[in-house]
This record gives sequence, C-alpha cells and structure tokens, in this order.
Amino acid sequence: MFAEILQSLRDAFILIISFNKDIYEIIGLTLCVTAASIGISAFIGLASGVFIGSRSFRGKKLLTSVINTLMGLPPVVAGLVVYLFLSRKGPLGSLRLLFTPMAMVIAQVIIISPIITGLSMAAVKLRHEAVEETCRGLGIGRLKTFLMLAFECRYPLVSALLAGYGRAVSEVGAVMLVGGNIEHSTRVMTTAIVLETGKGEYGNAMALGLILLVLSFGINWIVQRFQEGI
Amino acid sequence: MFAEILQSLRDAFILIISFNKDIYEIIGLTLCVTAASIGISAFIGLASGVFIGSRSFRGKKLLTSVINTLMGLPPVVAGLVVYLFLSRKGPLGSLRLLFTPMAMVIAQVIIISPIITGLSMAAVKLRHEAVEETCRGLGIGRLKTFLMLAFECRYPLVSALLAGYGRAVSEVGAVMLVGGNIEHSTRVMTTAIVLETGKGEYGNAMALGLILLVLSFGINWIVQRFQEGI
Amino acid sequence: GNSANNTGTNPTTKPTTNPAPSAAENSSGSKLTVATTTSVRDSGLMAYLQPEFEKDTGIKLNIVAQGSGQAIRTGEDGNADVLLVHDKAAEEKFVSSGNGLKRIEVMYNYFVIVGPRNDPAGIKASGTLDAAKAFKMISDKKAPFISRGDKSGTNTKELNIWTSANITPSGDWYVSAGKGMGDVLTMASEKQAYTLTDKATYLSMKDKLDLQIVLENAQDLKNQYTIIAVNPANHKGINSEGAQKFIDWMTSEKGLKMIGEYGRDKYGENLFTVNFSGK
Amino acid sequence: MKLLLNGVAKNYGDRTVLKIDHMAFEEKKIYAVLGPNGSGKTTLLRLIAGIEKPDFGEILYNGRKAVLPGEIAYMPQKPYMFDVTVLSNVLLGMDKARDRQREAEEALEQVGMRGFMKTRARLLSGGESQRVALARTLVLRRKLVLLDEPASAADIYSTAQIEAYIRMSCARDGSTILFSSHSPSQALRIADEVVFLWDGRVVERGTPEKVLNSPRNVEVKNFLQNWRI
Amino acid sequence: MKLLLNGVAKNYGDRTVLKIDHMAFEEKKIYAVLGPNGSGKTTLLRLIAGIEKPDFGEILYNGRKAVLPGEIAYMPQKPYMFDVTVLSNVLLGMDKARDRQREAEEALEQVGMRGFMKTRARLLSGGESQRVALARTLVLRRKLVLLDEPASAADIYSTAQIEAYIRMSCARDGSTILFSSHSPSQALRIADEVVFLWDGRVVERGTPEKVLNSPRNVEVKNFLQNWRI
Ligand SMILES: Nc1ncnc2c1ncn2[C@@H]1O[C@H](COP(=O)(O)OP(=O)(O)OP(=O)(O)O)[C@@H](O)[C@H]1O
Ligand SMILES: Nc1ncnc2c1ncn2[C@@H]1O[C@H](COP(=O)(O)OP(=O)(O)OP(=O)(O)O)[C@@H](O)[C@H]1O
Ligand SMILES: [Mg+2]
Ligand SMILES: [Mg+2]
Repeated sequence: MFAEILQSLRDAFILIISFNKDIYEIIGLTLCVTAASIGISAFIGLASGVFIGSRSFRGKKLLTSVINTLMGLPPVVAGLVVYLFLSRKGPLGSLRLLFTPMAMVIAQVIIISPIITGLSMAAVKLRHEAVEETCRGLGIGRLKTFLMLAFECRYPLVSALLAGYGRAVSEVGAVMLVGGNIEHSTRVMTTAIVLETGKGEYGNAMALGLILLVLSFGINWIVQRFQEGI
Repeated sequence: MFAEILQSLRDAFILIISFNKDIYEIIGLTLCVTAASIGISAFIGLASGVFIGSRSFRGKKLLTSVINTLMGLPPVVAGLVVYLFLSRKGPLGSLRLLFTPMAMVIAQVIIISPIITGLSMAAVKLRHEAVEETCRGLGIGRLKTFLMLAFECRYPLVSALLAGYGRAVSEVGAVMLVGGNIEHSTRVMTTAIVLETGKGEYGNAMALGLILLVLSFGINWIVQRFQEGI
Repeated sequence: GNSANNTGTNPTTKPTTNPAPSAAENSSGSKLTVATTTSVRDSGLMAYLQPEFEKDTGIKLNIVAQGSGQAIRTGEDGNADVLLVHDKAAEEKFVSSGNGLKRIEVMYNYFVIVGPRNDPAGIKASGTLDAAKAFKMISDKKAPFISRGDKSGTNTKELNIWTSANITPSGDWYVSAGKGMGDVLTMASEKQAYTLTDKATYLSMKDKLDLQIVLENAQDLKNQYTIIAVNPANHKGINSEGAQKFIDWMTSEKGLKMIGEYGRDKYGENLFTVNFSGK
Repeated sequence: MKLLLNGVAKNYGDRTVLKIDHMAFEEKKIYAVLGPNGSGKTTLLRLIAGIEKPDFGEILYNGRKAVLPGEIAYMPQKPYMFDVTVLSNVLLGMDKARDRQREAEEALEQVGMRGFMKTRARLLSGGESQRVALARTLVLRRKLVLLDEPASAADIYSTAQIEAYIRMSCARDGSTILFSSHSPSQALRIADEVVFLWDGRVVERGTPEKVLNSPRNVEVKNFLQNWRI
Repeated sequence: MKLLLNGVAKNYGDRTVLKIDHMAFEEKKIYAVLGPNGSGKTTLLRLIAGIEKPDFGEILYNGRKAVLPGEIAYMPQKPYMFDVTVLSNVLLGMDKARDRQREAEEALEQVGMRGFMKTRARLLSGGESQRVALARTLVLRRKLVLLDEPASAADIYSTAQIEAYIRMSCARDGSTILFSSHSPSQALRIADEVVFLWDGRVVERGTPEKVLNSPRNVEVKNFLQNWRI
C-alpha cells in the first residue's frame, strides 16, 4: 500500500513536469469554475450572512435553520435541481447551458452559498453589537457599518470562505451531473478523480488528488498571507 | 419541470408514510454513520481547533494552511486512502473493515475533522485573549479555561459543527468507495441518491434528497433550540 | 496518465456560454452530444473513435458517460442528440414512446462471469457454457456474488439470467452494490466474489484484479450495443443532422472496421464484434 | 436642537430600568447625568441615541421622532476601537467634504493622543482608547452629543483636558451635550445642569451646585455623603 | 508571599513600555500603582500575573520563577464576564472543597451585588460588572492580588464599599495587594505604599502621603496639580 502511495506521488510529479496538456487543461478549468463559483458565492454568502447575522427580525430562527440545513444540501440534489432547470424541457432550457462550465458554476453556487452564509452569520455574532453601537453612535451609514463589521470579523469570514472553497474544489456530485464530465470541456479535477477511481486506476486518482491538494495549499497560503497583510 | 418537482415531493411523502422498510433502514444507517463520524470529528475538531486557535507557536501558520487545505480534501481521495489501508492487501486488511459502516465512519472522520478544526480555530480567535486573561487571572486550570473558551464561542463552534454535519450528511464519494453502497448493509441516503440518479430515476433521487433535507432541518432545529437553551 | 490518450481536439478550458447555440449546432463544425453508458467509455472505445470522427466530419463530440438509465433519461430530456447504450428493454421503450427514432444495432460483445481464482463454485471445472447454470452453481454454493444493483444494462442482464435460472437471489452471499462496473470489479476482487461484467471493462482492469474469467462466450451473455438518435420532434435544437452523421460514420466501413479492431493491439483480442445489419 | 422625552419607559424582562415622564434638554447646554451603578444612565443615553427603542413613550428631536445620522454623536461606555490606526478611527464618521485630516489631528491633539496617530487602535491602553473614542465623537461637531462616562479611564491630567475639550465643543458647535459620570466634582466643573437618576427615575434636576450641595431627595443626600470621604 | 522584580523590561515594537531595575513587594501590604495613561500600569500587573512574559529580567515569587495558579488572583482592566449567571461567575475560580456557595454570596454582598446573583452576567451595566469582577477575584483569597483599576466604573458609594472590601481582604487573608488607579485620593485612602510610574519607569515610591503631597519628581509634581482642581 505504501508502495502504491509512493507510486502515486511519483505519478503526480511526472504528470506535472511532463507538461501533459490534458492535465493542465483540467487544472485550468477547475480553477476557473472554482474561482467563478467562489466569487459569486462569496458575494451572496458574505452579504447575506453578515446582514442576517447582525439583524434581528421575525422568522430569523426559521431562516437560520433553513440556511444551516442547506449547508448539508447533497450536491447531487443541487445538481438535479439545476439539471431540471437547464434541461431542454426545463424553464431555462433555451439557454443551452447544460453540460457547460456555466452550469457547473451555477450548481456550485447553490451548494456553497448557504455554507458561506451560515458560517458568516455565526462569525459576526460575537462582534456585531459592539461594532453597530459604535458605528451608529458616529452616524455611519448602513453600508459602511456593514463593511466595517465584515472587516472586524475578517478572520472567521475568511475561514468561512476557505470552507466554501474547500467544498467547491472537492465537490463532485453536482458538477458531474450538470457538467457531464466531458473531456476537454467540462472535466475538472474531481470528476477526473472519480473517473480514474471507477476504472480502478487508484494510482492516477491519488496523483490527481495530490495535485489538487497542492493547488489548494498554494491558494490557502496566499489567502493567509493576504489576510495577515490587512 | 415543476410537475417533476411536485411529483417528487409526493413521492417523498409516499415513501415515508408507506413505511417502506428499505427507506427506514437507509435513514437509520445514515443517522448512525453521521452521528458516529460527527461525534468523533467533533471531539477531534473542536479540541484541536480551540487548542490551536488559542495558542501561538512556531509553525502555526504552516499548520493553519495545511488544515485549511484539508478542508478541501476531495472525499474520493480520503476514501482512497482509507481504502488502501483497509484493503485486503493493505496494512489493516486483516480487520476486514472494508465495505462496512465502520469504514465509512473512518473516511468521514478524515474528511470532516479538518473542517471543524479549521472553522473552530477562526471561531475562538475573537474571544480567546479576553477569556484567557480572565481565566488565568482567576487561576483556572488549562482544561477548564479551554472549556470556558469553547462555551463562550459556542455560537460559531456550533456553526462549525453544523457545517461538518452538512458535509457528512451530503458527502458521497468516500462512503461510496469504502462502504460500497451495499443494499441492506452500507447504503446511505447519499449513495442511494446517486444510485437513483445513475438509473435516471431523478424523481426518486429528489424524493430521497427531500427526505434527507427534512431530516437535516429537524436536526438543525433541535440543535438551535438546544443552543439557545445554554 | 490515462487522460492522455486523446489529442488533436480543440480544448475548451474557459467557461463558455455558447451564444446562439441552435444556429451553430445545425451546421457542420457544430457540437454533438452523445450520451453513452460508462462501459463504453471505460473500455476506451469512445476515446479511440472520437478524434477520427471529429477529423472526418468536423463535428465536435461531447461525450457524456452515464449509467444506462441516466443516459436514456438524458436522451428523453433532449439533453443529448444521440445515445450509445446496451439495455434492450429500455431502448425499445425509449423508441416506442417516441423519444428515439430507431434502434440501430452496431456491435456486441459478451458479458463474462468472473470470480476468484480458486473458483469455489466450480464453474470453470464444470465446463458449462450456460450462464444460468453457472448462476445456479453459485447460488447452490452460496458463493459470494456481487450485483451492480443499479438497473444498468449489465444489471438488467444479470437479473434476466437469475430469472431464467428460476432463482431469486437473496442472502448474505448476494451483495447488491449499487455501483459502476469498475467499482464492482474492484469490490469483487476485494471480497473474492463472483460478478457479471462486460468483457471490455474486465480486460481493461485485469491487471489490478485478483480475479479470473470463469465463463465466457455463453450464448445467453451476448451484450448488444445500439445507437439511437433522439427524436428531434420532441425538443427544440436537437442536432439531428449531426446525429445522423454520427450514425453514418459509426456504421461506415471505416467506423465498423475501427470498432472491430479495437483492443487487438492492447489485449490481443478485439473487444467488440460489429453486427451492423443495415439501417 | 431641542430634545424632548415624553412618558419614556424601558423594561428589561419585568424590571423597569428607566421611566421618565417628561424631560426637555436645551440648546448649547451641558448636562451631567449622575446616579449610582445601574440607575439607568447608559440606558437613557442609548435610548436618545436610538440604539435602543423605548417600550413606551416617545423621544422627539426638533419635533421629529427619528434622529438623523448627521445630528447626533454618541460615545458608548465601552467604545469599540476598529482594527485600523488611531487616525483612521477618528476619520471614520467624518464627512468627506470637510478638511478631515486636519480636523482629526486637531481633535487628537485636544485629547493628547496626536502622537499615537499611526498606532493600531486596538493596541492602546484603556485610558488611551477612551480618549481616542472621545476625539472620534467630538470631531463630528454634531448638534446633540451623548458621552457615556467619557473620562472614567482617563488620568487626572487627561481628565482636565477632556473637560476643557467638552466645554470648548459645546461653545464652538452650539451643541447640546449629555454626559454621564460618577464624579460629582466633574459635574460641578463642567455641567450647566445635573440630572440625577435613581433606580431609573429622575429624582433631582437643577444646577450642579444646587443638586450636589443641597439635594432635596434623601437617598441622593445619603449617597452623596460618600463624595470626597 | 514575597514578590521581586529584577531588571524587568517589556517592549512593544521598538518602544520600551516598562523598565524596572529592581522592585520588591512585601507581605500584607496594599500597593497603589499610579501613573498617567500609557505609563505601564496594566503592563506591570500583566507581567506579574504571568499573562505576559518580560523581554528581559525575571519576576520571582517566593524565589520561584513561575507563579502557581493557586497563589495569585488578577482582575483585568476590562474584565470579561462569562455568559453565565453572576453567581456562577464568582464560583468559577473557587476551590470545590470550600464552602463555595456561601463565600461567593458573601463576596457579592461586599460589593453590593448579591441581589443580582441570578442575573446573566453579560447583561450587567459597566459598574455592576466591574463590581462582580472584583468579588470574583477577591473571593479566591489568594496571597497575591492584582487589581487593574478596580473602581473606575463604580459609583461613589460602591467605590467606598470596594475600598473597604480591599482593605478587609488584605487583613483577613494576609495578602499582598497591588491595585492601579487614577485617583490619588483612593491611594491615600487605602494604600500602604504608592508606586508612581512615568513612561514605564518607577519615578516615585513611598507612603501615599509623601509621594502625593510632596513628590520629588518634577513631572509628577506638575501632573498632580490636576488633582482636585
Ligand atoms: N440588556 C439588558 N438586559 C437586562 N438588564 C439590563 C440590560 N441592560 C442593562 N440592564 C440593567 O439595567 C440597569 C440599568 O443599566 P444601565 O447600563 O443603564 O446602568 P448605568 O446607570 O449606566 O450603570 P453604570 O454606572 O454601572 O454604567 C442595570 O441594573 C442593568 O443590569
Ligand atoms: N500589545 C501592545 N502593542 C503595542 N503597544 C502596546 C500594547 N499594549 C500596550 N501598549 C502600549 O504600552 C503602553 C503602556 O500600556 P499600559 O496598558 O500598560 O498602560 P496603562 O498605564 O495601563 O494605561 P491606562 O491608564 O490607560 O490603563 C501604552 O502606551 C500602550 O499603548
Ligand atoms: Mg453605564
Ligand atoms: Mg491600564
């Protein structure tokens, strides 16, 4: 077994330095899809999370439970819903988005946004009273108060984003379903890993997994440096 | 499409009230596996997260990046690693754990623990200085300080747990691989959903997804009530 | 790397939204979505044919490999233009309900029964050439058997054999796994169990498996693959022209020759036998 | 600026922590809100600032029920320092149009914190951050200024500085200033009028000299015996 | 209890905020740490409490370098109230073995907060929570007690109560108490000795009367002119 793991380390290394066009294509698409879905989800999730977390209103408890529930939305279910919408028979069928990267982004946004929202809501809970009292006392407008609160809670918020990123980059059920795992078109790291696993090519699968993890590590490292900077 | 969704709502309802033995078996196993993996991961994740988050030491940045990276560990990769260990030829092959619920729990713990750890680390960041100064000033021991800190940060920590729960309950790649999706033995909600999807039985898949979401909603609701109580 | 066996196509790495798709899809140089079963992809056949097809026709293939049921569903929903599947009953329903135009049989191979090298049910030793008999031996011995349990073409075939053997398999020895072919083979190897598999997938994974073929070339194990064009009348924007070109190319002399030869250099035998009998 | 409280009451649970039947505050005056811990000083200021809503009654600013953000400045009892520099903290609520930088520096000068301009505000000591919070509030030059114990953590020199700054602000901006304090002496030094709260009720009101030297209320009288013992 | 500081220095960045060459504190005495904002009072107490480590020098308790949890009690300048009841907050650091409940109630009585026993501590007003924090600290009856501005938010009556409680604790437990304050009068009332910090250095040390009425240091002299103006 350890031989197998060593072997896949070697394979991963060879894959990367061989400048295999396919693997770079897959990495490229993975990064594009993840970036797009994280970008959109970050906006939706942080905005709604900070907003809901810092406000009290009727039905907040229910809403919180719903959002927390959606943190556990099975990707396949999200994928199915998107599939039904984007399918030719579906209401958005005419957009011809099924089996395109765009569809994958949509599905991922549905999966990741609640995660970022839910975690952001909890993140601002510890500081929002103090920040809002002070901002209000200085006559600072709503939007700016909102931004200041996000800034003051940036550590847990960035962590929420990273959790969202982690889900986006490791998720496979939804992107498989609405992307179709089409070679040279919608194949990303995770679907490639599943493909290799299905073939019993565990070494290849591990190698791809390792590459993905190294990529993630790089991104995390950059984010952390950036976070320390501000 | 809406007809389809309505239909699957009806199906879900019928599935449940028909007292179909299979569905209750699957729900039961899902709950058991999730409970076990969340239980273990909560312990590992909260303990290490609160600990790491409240301490400063050399290499903390690196460790943080590694943990954040593992938040994005593709389930299939986690599954593969567990598979290689538990496989007949693997170092733990003699335990005969492959394709048992126990294997699923192990794989999920590997996936979920880093998520809970990473989120907990960020959660305690905003309060640990104040809490530790005060605890230290009162001569409170390490363990109790630790517990007090966790208590004071319970909202974001519970949220971290819920995020972990969400991942556990929706994850499919790893449990499929090491559990085998064996009927009456290792089939859980998500693998059943994937199975139905593979058959093209989208209605059934949605129905199962709905049941899973309702279950999750119930659990979230209870957790939230409980959280308010303390 | 396995993903390297295909070159010369135009990779699309950027998310594209395909503006004005229907216009583009109806001319040549368009995109054709083929839904196939995973076994076709896993055998490597599609990756082998794709570059030649694209070169000859100028049509870009989008191959979506799914479970048989899901592939047919994708066709029903109009999300694929043409199907390449192997589940006769479902195909006939698909065509008779007006979702597909016509079943066109192009090739077949044989399912095989694989099992542990020590063959505890003694199938190989018995020399039988009847799958139903082999299944009976397995069930008599209660030797572990793994079923795909996913209503795929392979699974349907397996269930039919049980029926013809007059057995309702149940008990600890009969494991319904609900997974794809590759996974089930790995599982059978791991659990030292029997299973029914298409030969192509087995051969492509042979080296990693601790299994052997215990029964092949049984007449009741024939595995017919069919191409069906999706009925363009049911959905807007089906690339029926491209689907026709795909059918034409696959059933052309060149296409059939390529299919018939596939696997010979790698496994020393062909994986598929063509049996196209004219449209 | 005219501030009017009418039948205002605030409850927490079943306890009424503030109940004021009628009270008006006039322009260009400094009011000291005195009273023991828990008597409702912070609650009063927070209600006026609009941070909290009264359970009964109404608070009218120039006859309007809602206070506009540009009219009021409030310094909480535990001010929150934003995790930016001291200067940025002071600039935070200021109008873009004005000569912000210079005014902010001047305000910091008034509280003796100009030298800390570039320091990360969250690293300041208790008294330092309180002084920055005061500068941050008074620099806005609002017509109604609410200061909750603005000098409780300040040393005696800074306290004198702060008191001078408060008086100066009132004169310069013609604002109404309400501040709460535990120091009767401070009220004597800078307030035009004292409002004495006892268990949520206004029990004394008048010039500092009158209220502090000869209170009519017997509880206040007893309470003030602790003054300068 | 013997507390000794030897060549202790603490830097933040390139600024030395505390530098004490040699200082000893004796048993059964109350020390007032005075000094302007930012002079290093909090830093000194945090160093002694072991919350922060000195960059140079050593702090010795009874000759040992490490303080044992059971020896010391420290009340921070901004005490954190745990999100439990007031009573639970007080019980927090107490020994299981002792008659905790009664002692906790007595301590709350001493600061006039017994009536709030069952209240959620985080809802208390500024002065109320400060008083609970003091009770929580003194109830432990440790041999070395460090109080960072224990009465800054307390009203004049509570201040008197608190001062009496501090004196009583010292006598009862034979403890060494260091408290920081901005009130020279408070030092006069309860301290046996005053340590006056100026910019991180001890510039005066002696009896309160001597230091406060006739300081040798000219800066301290000027500073004290703001006292009771
Ligand atoms: N959110 C709350 N829930 C319950 N009780 C509260 C809440 N906020 C304040 N109180 C109580 O209301 C009373 C008045 O509080 P307030 O903060 O106005 O007092 P204060 O006069 O400012 O006291 P201090 O001098 O200590 O600052 C206090 O007894 C306090 O415990
Ligand atoms: N973590 C830190 N980083 C940088 N500077 C700090 C830090 N902590 C304190 N300081 C600075 O060190 C100096 C001394 O701080 P300290 O808190 O000891 O003052 P203090 O005497 O307690 O003041 P106050 O009366 O305002 O409480 C202050 O000028 C403060 O700004
Ligand atoms: Mg107050
Ligand atoms: Mg201090």
